[in-house]
Amino acid sequence: MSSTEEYLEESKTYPGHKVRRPGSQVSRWFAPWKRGLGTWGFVLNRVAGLGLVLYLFLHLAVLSLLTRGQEGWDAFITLAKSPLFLLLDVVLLAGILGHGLNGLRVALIGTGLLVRWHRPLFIAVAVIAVLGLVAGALLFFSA
Amino acid sequence: MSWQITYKIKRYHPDQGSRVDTFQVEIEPERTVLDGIELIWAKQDRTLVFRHACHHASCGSCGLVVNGVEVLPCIKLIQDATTDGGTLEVEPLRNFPVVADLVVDMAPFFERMQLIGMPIVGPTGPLPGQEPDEYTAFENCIECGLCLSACPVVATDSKYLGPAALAAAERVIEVSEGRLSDEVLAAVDNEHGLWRCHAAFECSEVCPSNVDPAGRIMALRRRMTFERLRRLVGAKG
Amino acid sequence: MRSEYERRGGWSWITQVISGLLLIVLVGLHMIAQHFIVEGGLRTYQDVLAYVSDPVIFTLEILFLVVVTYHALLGVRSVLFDLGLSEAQERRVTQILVVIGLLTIGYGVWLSLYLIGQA
Amino acid sequence: MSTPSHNYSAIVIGAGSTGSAVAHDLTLRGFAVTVVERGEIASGTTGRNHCLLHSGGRYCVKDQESAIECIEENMILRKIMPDALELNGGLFVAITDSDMDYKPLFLEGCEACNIPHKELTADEALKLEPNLNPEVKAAVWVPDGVFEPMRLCLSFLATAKSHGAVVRPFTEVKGLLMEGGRVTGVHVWDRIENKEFDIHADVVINAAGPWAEAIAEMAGIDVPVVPTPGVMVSMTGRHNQRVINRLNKSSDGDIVVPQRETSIIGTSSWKVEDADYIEIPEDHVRLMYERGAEMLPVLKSVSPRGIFTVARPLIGSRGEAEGRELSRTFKCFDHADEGVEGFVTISGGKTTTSRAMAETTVDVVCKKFGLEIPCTTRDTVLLSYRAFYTL
Repeated sequence: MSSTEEYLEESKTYPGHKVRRPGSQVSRWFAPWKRGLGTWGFVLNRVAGLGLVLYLFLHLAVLSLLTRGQEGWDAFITLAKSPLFLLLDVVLLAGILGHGLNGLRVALIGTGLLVRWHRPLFIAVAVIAVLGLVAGALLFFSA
Repeated sequence: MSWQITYKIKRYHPDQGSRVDTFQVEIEPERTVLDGIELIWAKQDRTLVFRHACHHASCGSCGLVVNGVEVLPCIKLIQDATTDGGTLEVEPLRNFPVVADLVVDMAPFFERMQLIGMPIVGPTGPLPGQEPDEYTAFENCIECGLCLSACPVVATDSKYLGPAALAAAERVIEVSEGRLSDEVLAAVDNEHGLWRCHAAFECSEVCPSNVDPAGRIMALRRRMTFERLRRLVGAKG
Repeated sequence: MRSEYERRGGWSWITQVISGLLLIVLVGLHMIAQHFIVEGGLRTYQDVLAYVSDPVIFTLEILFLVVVTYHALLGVRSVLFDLGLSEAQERRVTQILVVIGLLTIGYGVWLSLYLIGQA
Repeated sequence: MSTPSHNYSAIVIGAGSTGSAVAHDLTLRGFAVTVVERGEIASGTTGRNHCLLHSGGRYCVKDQESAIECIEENMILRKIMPDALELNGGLFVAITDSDMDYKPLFLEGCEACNIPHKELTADEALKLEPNLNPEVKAAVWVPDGVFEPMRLCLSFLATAKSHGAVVRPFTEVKGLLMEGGRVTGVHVWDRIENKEFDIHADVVINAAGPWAEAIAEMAGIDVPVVPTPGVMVSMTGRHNQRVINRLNKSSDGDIVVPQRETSIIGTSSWKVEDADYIEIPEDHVRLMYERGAEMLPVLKSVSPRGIFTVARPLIGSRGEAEGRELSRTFKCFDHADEGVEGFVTISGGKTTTSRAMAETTVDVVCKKFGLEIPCTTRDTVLLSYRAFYTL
């Protein structure tokens, strides 16, 4: 799927020569280095989005413990209170804040409403997300 | 006073595969990255192939990736690209078929531009303070392909129409007051047309001509979104 | 009057935006509800059963499930379409994702109803 | 229009404006054409030119032959190349008393060369071009225009390709194939594959611009081409809509050509031996700023976006006239005159007159084969440059 498949084909512009087709470069979805804020937004949305999909199905799978009644649920609650799980909750919150706020930004620029503001909006998204994350983390660990 | 610059140029020949060649160049900092490449060709290595013509960002043929970012080397001064003793890593544009060394085949790009059919000369406004008059000017888009090279979606989806063609479509709408042929609309208002863009804005970042393809794609998207919503409401009412 | 041409892809983008906006509200409600509707959060099994049995909560959670599944799978579809698949592959992807989506929602509804039955 | 039937083949060396136009004309007159170009299309003189579609005004006082060629070709290109020209006209502006003294000579020259023109007062000129020096004393409007050099070549070549021509960029001529005082083809180095091979044809046309001399030498012929570079400075932003020329005899920095989002100041003139890489004289660049700003003072306050130079292929004996005095007209050499058959050189001229250069050249070629096929390039509308890539 993410192969960098390259093959040669006849060039129209340079008669008698074969050109090397560019391979698919999935790595560029995850390489914002040297790129603008827009790309950081794109990468953030993609990574967080895929992470949240993964979480969604994990979450639904874990909920199946409920069918086992009291014991299953208690086992889960014990696990959920462990520091590792609280840390995962923080990661989840980061994903939700990042994807949600940046999604709002994408909706605003994608409907052509605030196109010129895409850079300041990204900075606003980042600031609000970090503040939200700190607040959330404090809440999780104090509870 | 000249600077000492190291050029690391990605080479490719159909039979020999890829490699990186290093050249030491003595060049004035006010000359361009392209001048340095031409100097290498003239004095050091006649086998180096690269595209260039106008040397002033009009023909759009010389686009390259320099130190990881798309540039038109003909208007990138050495002093803006590196420092004395610095290194320039030069590669061909990404997402295009490579012919040899720094030469890419623009055919797939121009097929799409031809489909959209934006005339390269269009109306332009008068200068500030000037009487309104009929002026024409070459379009800002010089069809250099930097936007396609920089786009992370073009990097994986060869079916994506791409920033330049979509921006051209928006320009055609602007000039012709909303008229696009069905054939063009089918390509533009399409899963692999304007809806494929993920707003990374790289096209606008690297555009040497202020075309702002991303902004134009967003304008197209707004146009098509509200048109759909109007039709939906109209159909129900 | 306008001419007809094959329009594709617009509604998936528009509904992705709309579902995304809805999710900002629904995720908030989902998290707040679990922590504050039931005092002290869902700590015991009985808490959970009481929680889902509330008709408002039930409606809200099912709505959340439907919207989040739609948004998630449409997002996955978009990522897969970015790979430049063939049209046949694209149709297959859409079909598979629709099936996954229906199964997911079915599972969620079944689980909720099961828990209500336990209460 | 039916293609004239004969089986002659031709090789054109060089894909600048001359070579491209020659290839186009040859295909219309039934030749099987191969174009070999050592670099990319228009990567030599044509690409780096000033982009000025001459009205002839610049030459109408001292070089009327060139001026007449220019205005004729200007009017033809307007008809056959609709998509590569900006046609906003040009102004010749008088700033000093000396300029005003030149004005009657200029108007006389325009009359003599049939160049449409219109006298403007200083106020009228400033209204049209608000960035002009407010000291402007008078102006004359002429039908100057602007082209995009690479696309101009691509239009000719696209049309040639549609008539069967094969265009080979990155194919450098290393030698001419000779058989008993006759050129029968070229030995080329394919720079993409790094291979050498021969291409045969009935006639070889040398349209290599400033490199034409080196090509002719391969057949032991001396062609008097003087590589005469000029400096051009492309400024940030477009500050004029029309071409702005200094109303005086030609001098350094006497023109500012608006093109796309830039105004290009030009040009200067000196002679070089090697046209492959030309050092840019710093004093020429400073002169461009100074002289350009005399016409458009705004240019003092904007930064350059690119400085470039390239050699014009002027004809003349070395050491004789200074670059500026050399005529800008063109010359076609049938080397049968020097005892070498099957070999023709076209040199001099300007991009504006490339179609006429091609007509003359192909007339000479046809005559060599006893063919009487009229030239039709005046009325043949060219394909879009984009077709070069899609055909």
